[in-house]
Amino acid sequence: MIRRIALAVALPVVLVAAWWFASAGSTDFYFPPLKRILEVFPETWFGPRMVDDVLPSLARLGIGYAAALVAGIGLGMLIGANRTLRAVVEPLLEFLRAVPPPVLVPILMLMAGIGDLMKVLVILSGCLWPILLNTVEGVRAVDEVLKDTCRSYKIRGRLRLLHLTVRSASPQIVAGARQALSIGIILMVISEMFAASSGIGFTVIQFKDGFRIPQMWSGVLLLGLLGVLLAWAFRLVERRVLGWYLGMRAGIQGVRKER
Amino acid sequence: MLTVNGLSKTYDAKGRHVEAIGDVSFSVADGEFVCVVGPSGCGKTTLLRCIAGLLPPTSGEIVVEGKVVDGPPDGLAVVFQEYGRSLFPWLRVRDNVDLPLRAAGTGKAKRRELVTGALDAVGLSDAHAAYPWQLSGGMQQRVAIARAIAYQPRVLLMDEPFAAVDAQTRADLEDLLRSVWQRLGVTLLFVTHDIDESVYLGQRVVMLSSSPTTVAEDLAIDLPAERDQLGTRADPRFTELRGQVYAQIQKAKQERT
Amino acid sequence: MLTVNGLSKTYDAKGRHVEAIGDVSFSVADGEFVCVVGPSGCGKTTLLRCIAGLLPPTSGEIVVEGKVVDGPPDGLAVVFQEYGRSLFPWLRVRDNVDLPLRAAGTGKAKRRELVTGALDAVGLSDAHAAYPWQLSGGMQQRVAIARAIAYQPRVLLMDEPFAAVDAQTRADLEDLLRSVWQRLGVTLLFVTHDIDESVYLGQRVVMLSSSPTTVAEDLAIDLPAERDQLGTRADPRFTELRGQVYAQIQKAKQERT
Amino acid sequence: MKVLLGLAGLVGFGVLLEIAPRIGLVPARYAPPTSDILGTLGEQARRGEFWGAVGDTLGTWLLGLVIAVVLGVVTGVAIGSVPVLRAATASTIEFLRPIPSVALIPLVVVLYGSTVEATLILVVYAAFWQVLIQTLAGVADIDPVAADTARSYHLNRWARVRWLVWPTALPYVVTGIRLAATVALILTITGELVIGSPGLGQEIANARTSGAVPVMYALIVVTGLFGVAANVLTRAAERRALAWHPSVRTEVPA
Amino acid sequence: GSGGNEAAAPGQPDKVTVGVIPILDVAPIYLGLEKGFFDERDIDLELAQAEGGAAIVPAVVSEQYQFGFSNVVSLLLAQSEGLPVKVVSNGNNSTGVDGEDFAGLMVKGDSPIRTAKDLEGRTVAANTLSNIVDTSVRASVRKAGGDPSKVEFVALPFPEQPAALAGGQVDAVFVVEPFQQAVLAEGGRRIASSYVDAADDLTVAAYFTSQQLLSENPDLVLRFTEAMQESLSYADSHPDEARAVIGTYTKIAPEVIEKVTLPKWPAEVNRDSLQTMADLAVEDGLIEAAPDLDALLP
Ligand SMILES: Nc1ncnc2c1ncn2[C@@H]1O[C@H](COP(=O)(O)OP(=O)(O)OP(=O)(O)O)[C@@H](O)[C@H]1O
Ligand SMILES: Nc1ncnc2c1ncn2[C@@H]1O[C@H](COP(=O)(O)OP(=O)(O)OP(=O)(O)O)[C@@H](O)[C@H]1O
Ligand SMILES: [Mg+2]
Ligand SMILES: [Mg+2]
Repeated sequence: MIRRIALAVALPVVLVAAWWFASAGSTDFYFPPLKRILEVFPETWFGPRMVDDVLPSLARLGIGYAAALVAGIGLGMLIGANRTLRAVVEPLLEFLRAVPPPVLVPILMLMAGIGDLMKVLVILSGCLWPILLNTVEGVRAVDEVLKDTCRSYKIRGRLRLLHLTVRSASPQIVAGARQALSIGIILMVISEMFAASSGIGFTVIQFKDGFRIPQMWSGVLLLGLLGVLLAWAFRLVERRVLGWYLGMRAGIQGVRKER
Repeated sequence: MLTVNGLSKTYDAKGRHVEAIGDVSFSVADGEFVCVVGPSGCGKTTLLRCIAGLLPPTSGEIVVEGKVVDGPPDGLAVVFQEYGRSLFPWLRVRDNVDLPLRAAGTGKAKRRELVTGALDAVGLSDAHAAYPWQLSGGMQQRVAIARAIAYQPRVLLMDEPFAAVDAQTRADLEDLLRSVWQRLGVTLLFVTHDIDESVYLGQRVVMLSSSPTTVAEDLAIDLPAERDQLGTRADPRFTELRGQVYAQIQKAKQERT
Repeated sequence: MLTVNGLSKTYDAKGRHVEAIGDVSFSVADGEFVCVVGPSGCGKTTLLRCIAGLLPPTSGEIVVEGKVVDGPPDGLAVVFQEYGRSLFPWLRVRDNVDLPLRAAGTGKAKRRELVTGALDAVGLSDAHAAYPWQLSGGMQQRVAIARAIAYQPRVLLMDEPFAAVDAQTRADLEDLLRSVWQRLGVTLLFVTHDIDESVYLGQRVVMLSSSPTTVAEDLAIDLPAERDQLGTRADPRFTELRGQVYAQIQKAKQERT
Repeated sequence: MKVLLGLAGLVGFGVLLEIAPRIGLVPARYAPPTSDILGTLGEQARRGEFWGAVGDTLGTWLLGLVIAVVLGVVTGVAIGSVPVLRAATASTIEFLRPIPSVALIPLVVVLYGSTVEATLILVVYAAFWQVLIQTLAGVADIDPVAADTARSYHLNRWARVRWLVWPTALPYVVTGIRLAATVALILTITGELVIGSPGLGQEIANARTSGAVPVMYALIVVTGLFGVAANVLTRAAERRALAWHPSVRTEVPA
Repeated sequence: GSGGNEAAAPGQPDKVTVGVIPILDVAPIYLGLEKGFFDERDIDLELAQAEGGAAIVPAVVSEQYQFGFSNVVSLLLAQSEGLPVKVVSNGNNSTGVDGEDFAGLMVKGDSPIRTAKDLEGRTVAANTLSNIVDTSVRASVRKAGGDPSKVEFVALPFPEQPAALAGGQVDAVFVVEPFQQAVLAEGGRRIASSYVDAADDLTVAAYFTSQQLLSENPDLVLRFTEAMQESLSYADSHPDEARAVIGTYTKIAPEVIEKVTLPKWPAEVNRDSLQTMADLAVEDGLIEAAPDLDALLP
């Protein structure tokens, strides 16, 4: 346990130390000393910005991410299980996927206005793809013997979906959901670059445009910490959802761990 | 009634063209217990998968309970040779057995009874909360058998279902299977590579040639309906039949080589 | 020399605590052929995985060729019970057999000779270009056996390697295995659930109790070194030994229940 | 067959976008109908600068993608197959991943100016994580029995990577590449757009600040087509590389 | 650096990169390039387009570019945060004519909003917040007798503003050309010319360089300034040529270019207007202390 914690913090500590010392005497305007960034961090984020910027951003992220999960898994199941449908929609999806968010946002704005809905849609539009793609691939790769088992025992419809398709694809779906998490944070920022007056991303961009570089860096730091925090929460959920899988696969890791 | 009519099956994957089943016809009466034996790779699994409606035949047809098979027929259960892969790794043992019953809409109390009963019968009552991958090979195979039994099918196809269990357990399972068969009146098609087992278990033994497979011999087993491991196997008629099956297989083999 | 010393192994997964191996000690001399039998789920696979250095024992130690096992020992090959999963689905049959040899740095010509020889020996010469998932269960198992034989190990562990093949093929493989053993002088530990097979094949039969496992009996098989399927099995001494093993297993079983 | 179905999907979408502005569902001024966009695209295709921009974008995109894929796969396999490394890097990876490339723009500009290198850094940074995470998931998916087989037959580290880890991870990596391909494309365009390195993105930015809506959409259509092309290529590669995989071997041939 | 700041070999022109935004305002530098005003002064000019100041300022400060184009409030902000920037030439000014500027505060044709005062409690789109646009709009509100703190601003890039206004997502927009024409074409109505309201003949944007370049190569800076001044004067006095050159570096439709209102391009920075702007910036809390205009301006 102690070893695990030590392992988990060792590299970050080394990196932070390296950053600290490398930047200590920095006079470069765009690379301020870490000390300075940490100084401005609390005053920047722990004041009213917590409620005005951080929380609304997180709420939008949560809604957008949840919507992406539902849509990605749902569509992925459909597309993955149906060859014809897959052939029809795949090029279209690839087309849409390649549209960069900065040019997608104006289009979304036409449909959804400039409020929270638009931002949620932007987050959704980015998080969707890794989940969708991974779900499709996961569904395609369902073990044939299991499929046959379901067919011959007449396990169909909802039961088949829940107990075969979703579960069997879940390692891959989780991999996609993990990808989507950090993409969601990134899109949270991008969505707030357009048509915003609050939010973490908005604030970071404001700092950048206002040449308040240490504050901007503190925002980048915040986003990174947010990523770590969410990834950690994600792992807790993963451990529940994929308990069987991690147990089954532990064979390899387990041996080394016990040594 | 289960009829296999002029069945042939050719696998035609890139780089591998295999005529697995040449021309096979036979039929199984309702409630009959038929064993199928044949050399490794002769197409027994392929045959079973065709009957189960999981694999379309290249030609010929299969009729189960009056309907031409073009998908898994109702009331049919399969115990797959790849027992390990046929269990859901994310479901505990009891849920694996339970799932087909849920799909069939069986009531909760009834389901619990059937699941517990089946797991008891195969000697796994204390492993019901384990995941399949926490079990030994033989235990996994017994879970697959329990699932088929709990399902109470009208037609049961079993593909080398006792391959991974020890002699003693195997004997117990053989007797279990015969009693289930007698109790439920299920039509049973049982693939095995154990000649003694085929003679001990069934009312008929269908022997297949090696591929492209045909029916080499269809032998009626005229042993009394009441069988027991020691008595029946000591019966001279058993030894005789056993010898016949063995000789037939040897013959089929010699014709090939 | 292979020594198992006070081995015990407990699985302690969440929700399932299994004392698989209680206390097992025995040893196998260099070049000896020992069969292990025991009821389903008694811990045979666990034992083999411990010996192969794939699973750390809970207590006790295993010594292979003078070295305490803490990882797969050199010159040791395993045929896994889960033959299907132990073959790489992305490699053709011949490449599956070839891979360990490549890893060992064997020369190209030599490798080709060994691979072709091993595949011929198990009767799969015409399936060498197929992928494992294009093969029947018995064929897959034979690929796994061919891989182990081609590897020419000094110690060979086999976990129910003939479970999926028909009687005739099984007999052929048994003889093949004995001839390989005699030719290479390999130390062989062979898990089986077929009592006849254990007596026919080995120089000793180690019988395990059901779990928590101990060695119930360690029986020397004093049949002549030259064995053949018809003659040896007809030998009265064979029947006698077979009876002893059977009785022992029955006894172990009765003690439990 | 498959190609026709896919085309049908694209055409259907195009028709939808043709009708929507025509019946006034969306304002045609800001969302011009498909025919206008395609017409404008035709005009653009006759300009030399357009093809220059296409070439610039393609170059940056592919170079960035290749770098990201190589880096991602190598790091992923290395980290994934050594549990200690995996544990040691987990938190750092999670920290770095969500840092938006857009927040890094001033920094790369300071370092490289409005050059292709600056855009390239952004592209590689963003696409790298996609490949890395997928590779890590793939490496974790190794079948324990197969892993034991490899261990007991003394496959050395390299042989294990080549014959066990890599084939297992490959389906995940392919998905990673497909994800990375579009992310790289997106960042190429975005980088060009915001930083102003030459390419389609810069053209889009120019069209946008000029209020030339059809031109902007015409250029976006080009980006989308790049995405489709990337997918066709990766799918073809996948069919070759994953012929043994259940997802491919059960697929009806095209 | 790309080598422009090193003294060029004799007879060799200095390679100079200038970061610009592809909008009307920079027409003089394109025109000057065309007319050879930079060549004459041994400057081999290259114009790099960026979407906004985000990329230009850091590139100039790190001497990737030698010069850049930016609005003056951004430069005031940069300077007050300690960024070593120095204005070297005027960029462009408002026309100074109310109702006929190149930028305007606009509402929908059927909007009840009549004057800037009516914006109290309403939402106004600005391309960036805490910058020149919102500061100017607040000046308009003040001038109309309203309370600028009651106006809500939302950040929205210029290109998206006409659609947002038409869709009713914002109550007013502040747009520059050519989007002003777009709004007018949709029946929009101008309620104020905020740049005009903010200060007389407001210098909206300027060309700047870094302090380093200024001290290392004052001669180059001088030559650039001269060339710029000549370009500005030329453009100011030849609006038709200016319009023509706009068509070469933007994608604005020709018929729109005909209609747009051009900014003024005086050669000198209007220092008083900047002082006013700086005061407003302090008043609105954009910067804390009054900036040192002497240090920023030439
Ligand atoms: N998916 C497949 N693709 C190509 N060939 C296949 C496939 N499945 C089976 N075969 C081939 O068909 C033949 C018969 O296989 P099958 O599995 O039916 O044999 P079997 O009688 O069940 O053998 P065993 O007793 O070894 O299980 C074999 O030669 C096998 O290689
Ligand atoms: N990964 C695991 N996690 C938990 N328990 C396990 C695991 N693997 C095996 N066991 C348990 O250990 C016991 C012994 O299993 P093992 O596979 O060694 O039996 P076996 O003798 O090989 O049986 P069989 O003849 O059926 O293959 C069983 O009760 C099984 O449930
Ligand atoms: Mg089979
Ligand atoms: Mg076992």
